Amino acid sequence: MTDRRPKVVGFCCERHGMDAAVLAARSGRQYDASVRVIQVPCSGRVDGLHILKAFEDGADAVFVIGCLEKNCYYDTGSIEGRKRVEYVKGMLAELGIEKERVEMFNAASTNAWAFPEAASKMVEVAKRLGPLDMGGDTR
Amino acid sequence: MTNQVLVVGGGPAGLTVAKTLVDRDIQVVLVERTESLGGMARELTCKGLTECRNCGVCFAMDRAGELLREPGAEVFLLSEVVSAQRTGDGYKVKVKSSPRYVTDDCTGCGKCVEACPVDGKAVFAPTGSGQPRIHWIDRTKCLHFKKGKCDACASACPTKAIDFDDRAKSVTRDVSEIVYATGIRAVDACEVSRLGCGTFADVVSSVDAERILNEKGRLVRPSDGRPPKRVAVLQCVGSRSVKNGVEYCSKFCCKYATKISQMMIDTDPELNLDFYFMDLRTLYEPQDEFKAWAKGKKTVRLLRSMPAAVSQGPDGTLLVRAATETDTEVQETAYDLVILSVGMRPHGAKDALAGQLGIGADSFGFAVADRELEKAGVFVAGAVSEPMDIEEAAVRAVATGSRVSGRRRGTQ
Amino acid sequence: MSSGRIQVVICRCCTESPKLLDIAKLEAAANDAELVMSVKVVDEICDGKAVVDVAREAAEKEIDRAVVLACHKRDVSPALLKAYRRAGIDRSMVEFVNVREEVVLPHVDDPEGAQKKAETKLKAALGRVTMLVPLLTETEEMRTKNVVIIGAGVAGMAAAEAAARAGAHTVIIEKSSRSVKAPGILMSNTRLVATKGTPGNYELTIMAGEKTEELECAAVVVATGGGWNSLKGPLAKASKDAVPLYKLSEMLQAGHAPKGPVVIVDTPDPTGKSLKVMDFAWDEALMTAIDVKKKHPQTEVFMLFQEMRAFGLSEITYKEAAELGIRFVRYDRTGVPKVDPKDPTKMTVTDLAQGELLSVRLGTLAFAAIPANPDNRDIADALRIPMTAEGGLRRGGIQRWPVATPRPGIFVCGSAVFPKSADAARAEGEAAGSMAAAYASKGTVEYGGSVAQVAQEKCSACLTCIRTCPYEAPYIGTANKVEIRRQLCQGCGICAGICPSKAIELLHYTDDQIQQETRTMLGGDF
Amino acid sequence: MIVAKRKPMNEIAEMVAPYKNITVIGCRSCVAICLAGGEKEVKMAASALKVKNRKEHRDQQFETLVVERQCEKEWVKEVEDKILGADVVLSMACSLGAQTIADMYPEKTVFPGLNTGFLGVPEEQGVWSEKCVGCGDCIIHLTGGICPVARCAKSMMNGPCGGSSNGHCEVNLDIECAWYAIHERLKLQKRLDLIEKVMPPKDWSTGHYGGRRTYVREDARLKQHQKKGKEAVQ
Repeated sequence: MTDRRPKVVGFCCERHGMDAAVLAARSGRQYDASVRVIQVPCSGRVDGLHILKAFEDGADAVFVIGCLEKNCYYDTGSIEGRKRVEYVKGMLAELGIEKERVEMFNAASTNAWAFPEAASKMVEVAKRLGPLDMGGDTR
Repeated sequence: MTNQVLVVGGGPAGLTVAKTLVDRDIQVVLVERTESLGGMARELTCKGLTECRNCGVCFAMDRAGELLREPGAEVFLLSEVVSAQRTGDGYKVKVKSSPRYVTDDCTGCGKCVEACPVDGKAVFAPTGSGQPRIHWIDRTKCLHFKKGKCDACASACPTKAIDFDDRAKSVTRDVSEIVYATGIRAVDACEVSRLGCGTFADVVSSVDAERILNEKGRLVRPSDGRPPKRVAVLQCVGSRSVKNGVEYCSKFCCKYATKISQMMIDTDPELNLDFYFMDLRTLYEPQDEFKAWAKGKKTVRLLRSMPAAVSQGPDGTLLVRAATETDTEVQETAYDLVILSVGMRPHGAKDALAGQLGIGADSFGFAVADRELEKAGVFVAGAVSEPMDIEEAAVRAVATGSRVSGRRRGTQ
Repeated sequence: MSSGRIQVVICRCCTESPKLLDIAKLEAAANDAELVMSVKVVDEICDGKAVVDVAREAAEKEIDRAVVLACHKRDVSPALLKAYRRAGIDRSMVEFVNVREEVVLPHVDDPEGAQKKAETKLKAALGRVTMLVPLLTETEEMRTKNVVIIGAGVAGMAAAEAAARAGAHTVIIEKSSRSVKAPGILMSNTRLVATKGTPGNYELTIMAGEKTEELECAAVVVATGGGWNSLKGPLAKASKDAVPLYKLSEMLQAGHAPKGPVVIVDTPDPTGKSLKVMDFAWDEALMTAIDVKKKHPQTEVFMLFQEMRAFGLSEITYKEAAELGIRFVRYDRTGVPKVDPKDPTKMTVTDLAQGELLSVRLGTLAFAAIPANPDNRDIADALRIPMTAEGGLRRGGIQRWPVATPRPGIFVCGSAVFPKSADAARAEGEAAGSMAAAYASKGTVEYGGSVAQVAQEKCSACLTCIRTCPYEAPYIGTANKVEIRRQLCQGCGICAGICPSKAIELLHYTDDQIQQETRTMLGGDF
Repeated sequence: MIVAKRKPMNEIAEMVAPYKNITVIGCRSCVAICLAGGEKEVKMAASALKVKNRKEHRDQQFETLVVERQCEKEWVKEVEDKILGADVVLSMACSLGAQTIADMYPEKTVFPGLNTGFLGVPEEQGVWSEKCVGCGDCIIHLTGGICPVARCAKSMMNGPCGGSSNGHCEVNLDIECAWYAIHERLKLQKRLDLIEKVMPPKDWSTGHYGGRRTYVREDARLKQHQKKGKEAVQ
C-alpha cells in the first residue's frame, strides 16, 4: 500500500502565493495532482495548529507559501508565517517526526517556477519519507 | 470632450500611469507594441528568494494583470499608434493592431510550440512573465501563411484557440491627453566586441541571465544547461562609454546586477562569483551594503576593474583579462559563465509619432517634453526620458498621472 | 450544524478545456451533495446570458449561497456577483473554486488525478460554503478634505502643489521658521506630536509654537527630508567651518565667494563609526562644485569620496566637472581624510587612484552626506508607521504602491525614506501628494468585510495581537479586553494566527472553516 | 507574572505514553500571556501528540480545555468531570496549576506540561526576563528600583563583586551587572548617597530558605460562621 499517492497540503496566501500558482498554471507548468491547496488571505493567518491538524487528518507533508518577506501584501504577514512553520518544525522534531515534512516558501507574482518547485519539493519529501503513518523510523 | 487618455507603451511607467488614471475614473486607451504587457519588466526576474530585494518587477507585472481586468482601460496589444491628429483640445489617434492568430481561449500549455515544424518556431508564448499569457503566431515565419497548408498548431491545440482568420484591425479614438512611455532597449552586449559576446555561448548579457533566472529559478550555462561553478559579472558593458554613444550611467544595472549576484549565491552558496565594476552605484541602498555582504561571503570577490577581453582557454573555460585595481599588472581568471551587465538606450523618442506630438530628443535620444507641451496635453513618462529603475519609473509615473488628471481639472 | 440552500455552477469554459475532466461526474457529485438545490453547467460563466440564467434559477430556488467552479475569482466576470447580489446572495456567500488554474492546467497529463482533485475540491467548497456567514461592510464619511504635509522642503512643497492641484485642502506643517510660498495653509514652527483616529479621519495633535492644537485630516504626507543639520563626526569636529553641502550652495547663490580651496567630502565620519550614512547628494555636490569652478575659476575644488555614485545623467555632470579641473580623490577606510590636529587648515587623505598620500589646504569644507533625519523617530512614533534600522521611514512592500506606508492614507516621500536627489524627491513628493489627495477626495472610507473579531470571554489581554498587528487595529477596550477597530483592520489574520488564547477569529477564514476545509481535502481520494 | 516554557514534546510524549485517555488543561493567566500554556498551546500540544500517534499507530484520546486560573480550586472545579474522567491529566499551566489539581484530586496522576521558570516581565514580544525571586523582604526603594537579589548572579547586597567589568557580569557577559545598573539609576535620580549605605546581612528566612511560606490575611479570611457547604466542616 506504500504506493499510494503522497498527501500534500499547501496553505497558500491569496496574494503573491496564489498569483505565482496562477502564473505557473498559465505558463503550462505541471506538478503532482496530489497537492491540495487551501487558500488563506495571508500566510500570517496560518496557525501552527492548522498545520498540525492537517497532519492529524492524514497529510504526509504540509507547506505554506506566501509573499516574499518585506514585500508581503500585509506588510509583515509572511515573516509571521515563517515563524509559525519554524515552531511546528521544532515540535515535530522533538517528537521524532521528520521536520522536513513541513516547509515555508516565499514567492513573487512573477515567479512562474516558485509554486511548482515548492509543490514538487514537498511531493518529493513525502515520497522519500513515506506516508506519515507507515514509513519512517520511529526513533 | 472626450474622457479618454492615450498611453503609448505598456511597460512599468505606462502601466502605472494607466492604473493611476483608471483609479481616478479616467478612461485609458493603452497601446502596446508587443504581444503582452510588462515591457522590460517581464524579461527581468524577481530577485528575492525568501526576502524581497525591492527590484520592483512584481509591481509592474501586478499592474499589468490589474489593467487587463480593468473595465476602464482598453488595451491594444501587438498594436501601434499610426497617427495622432490635433483636434481642438484633444487628439484623434489611429491605432493599428496586428492579428495574433490565437484567441483568448489559449491556456498557455505550449503544445502548439511543440507541434510547430518551423525551425526556430513560428508560434510563441509571451516572454518572461508577460501578461496576458496568450501565445501568438508570427505571420512572416508561419508555414500556413507562407505555403498555405500547415495547421500543425491548430490540430495540437486542446482548446481550439488557433484562428488563422484573425485580421489586422484599425480603430480611431478621441483622446484628450497622450502619455508617451515607450521605455528603453537594453544595449546589445555584442556591441562591445572584445568581451566575447556572440563568440562564446557562455558569455551572456545580464538581460539573458535574468531571463534564464526568471524561467528556471536558477542560473545555468547556455552551452550545456548545467549550473556554473565560477561566474564573472562585468558591470558597465555599453554604459558610460563614448564609443557606444551611451555616455551616461544607466542607473539600474548596479542595482539589478548586485541583486542577481546575491540571488545566485543564495541558491548556490558554493558558487565562486567575481564582480567587476568601475564605481559601485547601488540604487536606494547604503553604499557599503553590497560590499559588506560580499565581505561576509568567502566565495565572492569585488574587483574594481574594467576587463579588457574575454577569451577561451584550452579546456574551454572563459578567460577574463583584467588589470588589477592599482593598474600594476594584468591577470587572467577562468570562469564557466560570464555575465555582461548591459546598459540601456531610450526607445522611440525619435519615432514619427513622437515628432508628430512635438516630443524632442536630446543628444542621447532621451525624450524631452517641457511643461508647455504638457499644457498641450502631451506627457512623457518613464525611462524614455532619463535612465531610471522600475521603482523610480513607477513613482514618476504616478506624478505624471497626477499632472494628467490635473490638466483635465484645469480644462473642465 | 450545516444549513443553507446551495447552488453549484460549473463553467465549461474553465473546466473543460483542455478536455481532462468528466464534467458529468462533477455534476452528479454536486447533485448528490446535501443542501444543493440547483446545479447549473454553463458554457461560459463570463457570458451575460449564462449569468442571467444562473441568477434566475438562484432566485427561483431561493438559493442563499453558491459554489462556482471556474477560474481565479478575480477573473470571473463581476457581472455574476452583481447578479447574485440582486438575487439576494452576498458576495461573501459565493465560494469560488479555481478549477482552471489549480486543477486543469497544472495536471494536463494526469486526468485521473485531476478528476479526483476536482471532486475533492468541490466537496471541500460545499463544506466550506455551508459555514459561511454574510460579511458586513460599512462606510464612514470623511469629515474633512484636509491633506496634511509634514515638512516644507523640496518633497513637501511638491506634495502640497500636487495635492492642491487635485483639489485637496493642504496644510503644511514645518518645524522651522522657514516661510515659503505654498498653496493652502503653512504652519511654521509647528511639530506633530500625536495621532488618533482612523484612515480618512485622522486627528493630529500638533504643537504650534508653545500651543497644542488639534488638526483633523483625511490623509497625511510625510516629507521630513534628510537630517543635514545632524552631521557629526571627526571631520566636522576638527574644522569648525565645516558646512553641509546645501549651505555652500546657498552661499554661492547669494553671490558670496567661498574661501578656497573648496573641499567636498562625502561624510564627516569616513569610518562610519558614529554616523551611518545611507547615501549622498552626489548630483548636488557635482553641480555645486561646477558652480564654484565656473564662478571662481581660480578656486581649487576637491571632491573626496569612497564611491562616486553619479547615477544616470549625473555621469555627464561628473565628466564636465572633471573637465573643468575639479580634482576627484577616491579613498577607502584604510586611508580616510584627516584634519591635522595642529593645523586645522590641512587635510590629508590617501588617494587610491594615484596610490599616494595627498595633502590639501582647507579653505571651505562641505559634506555631501544626507544622514537620516532624527525627527523621523518622533514622526513615526506619532503616526505609528514603521522605520528602517537606518532611521529612515519604511514604506510598505513594493507590490502595493510605491509611496504608500502600510497605513492607508499615510504616504511618505523624499529623503525621509532614503537619501535622494532634489529632482527625485520632487517627483516622489508629487506622487505622494497626488495619492493623498486622491485618497482624501474619495469622501468616504469603506471598511469591514473579512476582519478580525474578538471573543472577549477568551481574551487574556496579553497584548500579543496589539504588538504584532501591522495596522494598529487591536486595542484594549473599556472592558480591559482587546477590541478591533474595524476601520483599521485589513483582514490579514496575523492576530488570529498568533493569539495564545484563541480569542480572535478572522471572519471568512475562521479556524473551523480552515480546519474543516483541510479535513475534507485530505478525506477525499488521492 | 509567572514565566514558564513548554517541556520538550518528547518528554511530554514519554510521560503520557502509557495512558489512553488524557485531559490536557491550560490556563488563561500568566502562562497564556507568556505563550506557554494558553488554549493555542494546549491544542497544539495535543495535536502534535496525535500526529505522533498517527505515525506510530497508537490510540490515545485527548480532551483539551482551558481554565481561567488553574491555581484556584473554584476554576478547576468547573472542569472536574473532565479531570475525573481521564486516566491522567497533563497540566499546561505553571506548576501551581498542576499542583492545585494534584492536591484537589490526590488519586489522579497529574503531569506538568511546562517547566515553570521565574517571576519575570515581558521585555519585548517574545522575550521574558527574571526580575524578582520572591525573597519576602523587598529593598528596591534603596536600589533605584532594581533588585540586586534577583538580578545579581550572586545576590550581592553591598555593591558589585570583583567580577563586574564595563558594566557586565562575569557569569555571563550578556547580562548587565545589577550593581552597575543600580549605580547608573541612582546617579540619574541624584540619590547616589544611597549606594554608600551599608545594608546589614539579609535575613533570608523571609525567603524560600525559611521553609515553605504561607501568607495569611485575617481580615480577608472567612470566619467559620461565613463558610458554606463542606468547607464549613473541618
